[in-house]
Amino acid sequence: MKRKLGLLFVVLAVVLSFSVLALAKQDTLIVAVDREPSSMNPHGSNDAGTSFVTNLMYEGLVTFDSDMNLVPELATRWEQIDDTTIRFYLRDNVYFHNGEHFTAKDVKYTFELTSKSPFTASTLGMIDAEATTIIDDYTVDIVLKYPFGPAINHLGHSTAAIVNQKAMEEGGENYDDNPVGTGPFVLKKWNSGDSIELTTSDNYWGEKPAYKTLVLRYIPEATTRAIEVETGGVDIARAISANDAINLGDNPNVNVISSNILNTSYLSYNCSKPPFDNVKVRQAISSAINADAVVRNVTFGLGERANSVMAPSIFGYVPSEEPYGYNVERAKSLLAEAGYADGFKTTLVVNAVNASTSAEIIQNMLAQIGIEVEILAYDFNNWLDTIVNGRQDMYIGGWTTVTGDADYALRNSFHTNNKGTGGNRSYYSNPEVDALLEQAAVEMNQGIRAELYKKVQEVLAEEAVYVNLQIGQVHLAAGKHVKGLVAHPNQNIDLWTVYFE
Amino acid sequence: MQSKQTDRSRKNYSLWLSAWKRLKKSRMAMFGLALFAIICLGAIFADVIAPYPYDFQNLDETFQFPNANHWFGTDSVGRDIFSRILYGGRVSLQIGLVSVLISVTLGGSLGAIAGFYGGKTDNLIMRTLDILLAIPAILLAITIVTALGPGMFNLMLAIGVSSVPSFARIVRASILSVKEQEFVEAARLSGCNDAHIIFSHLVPNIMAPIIVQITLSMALAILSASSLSFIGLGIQPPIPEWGAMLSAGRAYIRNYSHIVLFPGLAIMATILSLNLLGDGLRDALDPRLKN
Amino acid sequence: MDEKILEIENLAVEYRTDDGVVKAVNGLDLTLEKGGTLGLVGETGAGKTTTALSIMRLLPDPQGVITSGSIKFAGQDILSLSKGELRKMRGQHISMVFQDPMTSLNPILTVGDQIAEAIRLHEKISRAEAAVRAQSMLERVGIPPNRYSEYPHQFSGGMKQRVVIAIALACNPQLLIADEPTTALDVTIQAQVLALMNKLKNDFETSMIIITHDLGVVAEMCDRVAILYCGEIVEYGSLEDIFDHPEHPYTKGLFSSIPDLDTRASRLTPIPGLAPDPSRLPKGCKFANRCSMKRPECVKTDPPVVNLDDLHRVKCLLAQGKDAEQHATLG
Amino acid sequence: MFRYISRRIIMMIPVLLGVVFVIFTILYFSPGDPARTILGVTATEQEVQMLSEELGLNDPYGVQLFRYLKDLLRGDMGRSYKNNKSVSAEILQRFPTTLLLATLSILFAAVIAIVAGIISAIKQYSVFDNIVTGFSLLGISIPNFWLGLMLIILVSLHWRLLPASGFYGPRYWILPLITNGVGYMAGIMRITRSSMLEVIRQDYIRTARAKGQREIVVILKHALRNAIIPIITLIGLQFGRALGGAVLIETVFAIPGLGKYLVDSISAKDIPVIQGGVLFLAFLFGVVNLCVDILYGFFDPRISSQYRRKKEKAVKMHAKQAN
Repeated sequence: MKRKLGLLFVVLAVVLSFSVLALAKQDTLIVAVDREPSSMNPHGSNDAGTSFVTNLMYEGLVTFDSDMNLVPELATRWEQIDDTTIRFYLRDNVYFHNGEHFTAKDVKYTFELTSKSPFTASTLGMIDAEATTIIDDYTVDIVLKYPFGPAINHLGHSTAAIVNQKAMEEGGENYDDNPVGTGPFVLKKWNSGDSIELTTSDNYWGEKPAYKTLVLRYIPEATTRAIEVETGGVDIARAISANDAINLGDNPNVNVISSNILNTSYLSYNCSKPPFDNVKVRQAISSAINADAVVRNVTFGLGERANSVMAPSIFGYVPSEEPYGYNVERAKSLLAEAGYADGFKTTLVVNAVNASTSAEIIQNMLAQIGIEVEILAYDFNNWLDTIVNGRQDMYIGGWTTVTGDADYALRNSFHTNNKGTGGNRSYYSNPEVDALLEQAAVEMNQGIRAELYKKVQEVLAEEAVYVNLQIGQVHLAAGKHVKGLVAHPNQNIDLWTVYFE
Repeated sequence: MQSKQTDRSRKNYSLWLSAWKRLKKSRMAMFGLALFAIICLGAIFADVIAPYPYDFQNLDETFQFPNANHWFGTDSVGRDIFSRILYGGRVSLQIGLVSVLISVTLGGSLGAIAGFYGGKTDNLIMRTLDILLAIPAILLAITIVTALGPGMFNLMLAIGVSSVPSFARIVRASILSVKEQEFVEAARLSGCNDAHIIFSHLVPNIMAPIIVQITLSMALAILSASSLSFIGLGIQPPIPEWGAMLSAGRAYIRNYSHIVLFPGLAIMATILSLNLLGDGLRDALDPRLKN
Repeated sequence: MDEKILEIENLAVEYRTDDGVVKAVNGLDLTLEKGGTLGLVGETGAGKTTTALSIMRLLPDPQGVITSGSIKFAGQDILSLSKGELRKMRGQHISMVFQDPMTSLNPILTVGDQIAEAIRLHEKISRAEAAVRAQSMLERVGIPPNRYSEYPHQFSGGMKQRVVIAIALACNPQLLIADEPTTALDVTIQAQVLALMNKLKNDFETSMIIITHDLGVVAEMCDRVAILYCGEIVEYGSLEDIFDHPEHPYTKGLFSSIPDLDTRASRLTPIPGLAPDPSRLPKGCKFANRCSMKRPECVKTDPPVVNLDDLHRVKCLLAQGKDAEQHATLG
Repeated sequence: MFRYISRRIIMMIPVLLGVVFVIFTILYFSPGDPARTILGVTATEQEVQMLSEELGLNDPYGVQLFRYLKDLLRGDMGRSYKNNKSVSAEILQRFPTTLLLATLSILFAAVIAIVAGIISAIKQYSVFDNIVTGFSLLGISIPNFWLGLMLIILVSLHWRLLPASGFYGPRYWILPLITNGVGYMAGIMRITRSSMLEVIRQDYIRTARAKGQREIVVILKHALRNAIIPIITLIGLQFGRALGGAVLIETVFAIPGLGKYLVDSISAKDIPVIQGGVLFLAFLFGVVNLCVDILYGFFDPRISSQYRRKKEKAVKMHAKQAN
């Protein structure tokens, strides 16, 4: 009992000191976030919550700017030596949080680690860590196992952030308590389930943030995050709902910044399962769904409808001509041609958290052509398990192309080899598409690659493999005093650019 | 024996009659009964009363505040909230009833067996139930729903199972208190088998506490169901369960709080009516406890 | 002996509940001389306990209401006392022993504490002194003082009643009201308790009201007897008056309904019928519906109280002067 | 006393093992692959395999259960699949918040409810009594997550009086406390009122009054202490529930407690966390029950003497057998 009491007091003290900290504004930025990280190690997890935090503490060789252009970060420049070798020239003035000097050794060490991490196999698996060579302290040759067009894009992903060998080895199992990167922020304390406190790094090579302390508060309810901004409880809220984004727009004390992200949502099928193996059925469904209306409703008019299975800012994106746009009459005749004049009964599997409303509207629309849909709104775990194992009839899914390149989006989602477990949850198989995708992956000429991906997208659209729904969006809300805030398509925020006015 | 039994059934009959008379006297209980009846009628005749089908969407009339066409306003896809609440009553009442029936049947039989046989059987059953009791009910329910997958029946099963232990305890205690009475001994001497004794002699005599518990548990079950729906487990859209309506509406509370106001009030009214009724029944069936 | 310790005049008490108004006591007059013992006799529901609780001013609140009359204790009007004065009076001047010893003691306090509590409420003494006094009280009621710190559930019924008596007498009250003090006890224990009460009454010189339906108890303990029926005293007198010359048909009925060991009479004549519903009392004599000697006018007029001699009073039309003679001739 | 407590704690062990078995079995056979859930939509088969191997998920049911039990016996509750944090450390970090929320809510509820319940009982049928009865009926009928949302809208957003989320200090505690406490309060009020009503009709209360005791003492010393057993029973029950069941409150107010953590883990199929958390809660539940039982004895001498008598009986039996 005594110990429990003691513990209670410690927590109280922490909590109180924290609230005092929060009161001493000016040099503290408080951000409400929707997701918690799983790890403080950039290779320790691949989820958005982790990426958001590691982006503040670590840096990669290259990174994306807010228009998804690749820009140098720890590397000053790079050159393609041959199909499988890229030479990076590194900054010589970079120090880790623990004072260690950043050199090519850290780069090699990092990719040795990522080659063993289950979280980076799909993004960084093409790197041959053994063959990667340190030329000198500030020059490194990264060697690929096979020619890979979008390799540099992959290096811009947050899981490719550079870590320090000494810190990793000293940290061991407790690395998360004391993570070390080269970025502008240092972890002070991770109050699991509640908040993460960071301070600015004294060793940061770039321009230091305009404030000393950064607090990320984990607030799971979107509405609560919005209210917190409105009431001044936090400075910035990430991922507020579209509805709140509109309504907060009317508030003179709050700025709302929206950005499209690298994610799109779509309705798709198990294309290997009747009746969805019949292209006419898929085309009929495409025609029966007024996707614009769905998107308008679920995004409150803020969102754009996707014109491809990829988001526009991704390399290789080509808006499709929409051969099977909304047309109920055509839908009915297509369905009749397919032999289902009276429609049929089927199910639609959705992730209850984010797609229930879309599903309900689609259910109503499909009822018009006689397709009776039962919605199965599952939790994430169940939903994923269902579509990975092909138990779905129809499903609403989404794909986030973290690398900003079409290869990651299309090859994973539509190549025959990736059926089910690999990422092809539509169970789609088309040798023509497979060939195009394989060719594009190893092609080094980006112009040719773009052509190939255009063709893939055209085939997919013609075959009505999916019905495009909305392009993902992120809405940030910030108090009027917050300046320099930019919404980033990869859903991270470069908080070091923020200042107060 | 025969006459004794009819005697008792007459006694039982008059017991119920006088309980009903006492119940009628309690204004609170009658209010609860009336409210509950209204909710039930609304649910049963939802087809007739509701101005719109529960899944009728009008994407041009979303987020309407209460008005003449939509008494409770409309939701994010333009469905009439009043109609959905009426239909939602069906779902909630069904969940309440079925899940309580599950726990009564399971918990009741286990409790009856444990109480009647005592000894090792009792120990085995009650210790097993202790395990279920030790797991927080809502976590147990969530775990079961997660394991079974969502859906109305799974939800009812989860809620039902998680309140099995409490029913078992009540029935066991009641059985223990009546099983030593003379008529049980008489039945046993006249060669009745155990099942017969339990179901035709013991059970009728412990109906009073069970009925009260059923009423109160129904309220709890409806609340649990809405809690589970609130965290996204349970009822499949577009079925209008009140908790699911709350859950779906909570993204809009900042500006359109009517979307969550009415389902919340509906839950409250139902639970209130059941609690009032349960209290009234307890007083009526067990006059000793009447204040 | 002449000094009056308690005078009750025209007391009327009602219970107001959801089900209606119950007139429990209707115009009751009663006096008790200092040092005397009064037996209050009547059936269940006759208003005996209500009368006692009225004297203590412990009627259930808010249902029980004294609607009229006065109660004077040692010349002081109890009905006009403030709450504080009432508290001083209770326990110190007037004490009460309740019917059921099983439930009269607080189960979670030791018996010693419960006695000491009564003492400390009225006397400025320390906890330790109070404990000593409480132990000696225990001794006086015949309980070993070393059982001071035991709890009520460790005592038998008779022992508990002794404890209750000890609490009641702890502050040496002038008036003790004992509400059926022996009803809940075994016969043998009854005798012990009665003997104890008699002894203590003499030791403490306490006036006493004993409420009972047991005429045997009355015979043993009382010098005055009041017979209650439907909240009225139908007959009052000395022990001899009542036992040897009962006038009221109800009193007579009471005596004929107890078995008489001397005559071994096998015919008990219980009083037929039931007392009227106290929420709908008849206009005339309230006993009329059960009275074997009922006459038409009994139902019409409420009979006046007739003083048969200094003490002996009876509330019956038959007892009125010439009516009584008439009755005799008719009989 | 010590022996009684230790015996009770030993008796908890089979229940706790049962809890491990039940939870593990349900979770093991429930759909979904933890590795895939952690890795997300875009994970490849290779990644899933690597992670499954790392987490030991490829082992059969029996092996995994046995391994868990073996580690548990060594005091190791394992590490979270999701974030690789030590489960026991994580529980200990979150528990104080849960404990604080539960304790504050129950305290807040109990203090107000007991006072109100007592007054309502002694002033039965008064206006105050009607208000209390009405409140308690409404209170048990309000879904608390809904109340929380409404309070945030009203108090935080419209009136700007209190923060809408977090649990950093007294100002932050108020709304969650009210939200969580109203239901408990209603329950305690009801039971206090009915229990007091029953007790103040008892003869010993009249005895106390007849002694000339002051009304307040009669109520507090004589009545309340007798009425307290059902009240304590309920509070104990509620406390047990509050420790494990404030899931929705924690979600609505973004409070980093145990309940929310476990619910998130259930949907992520993070078995070690769920196991550890449920086990911990089950243990707490046992401890709370034990405390309630000890309190019974403290408040009611009849109960404590029952224990004593049992013990004496056992001693006598033993002595007899020895003879």
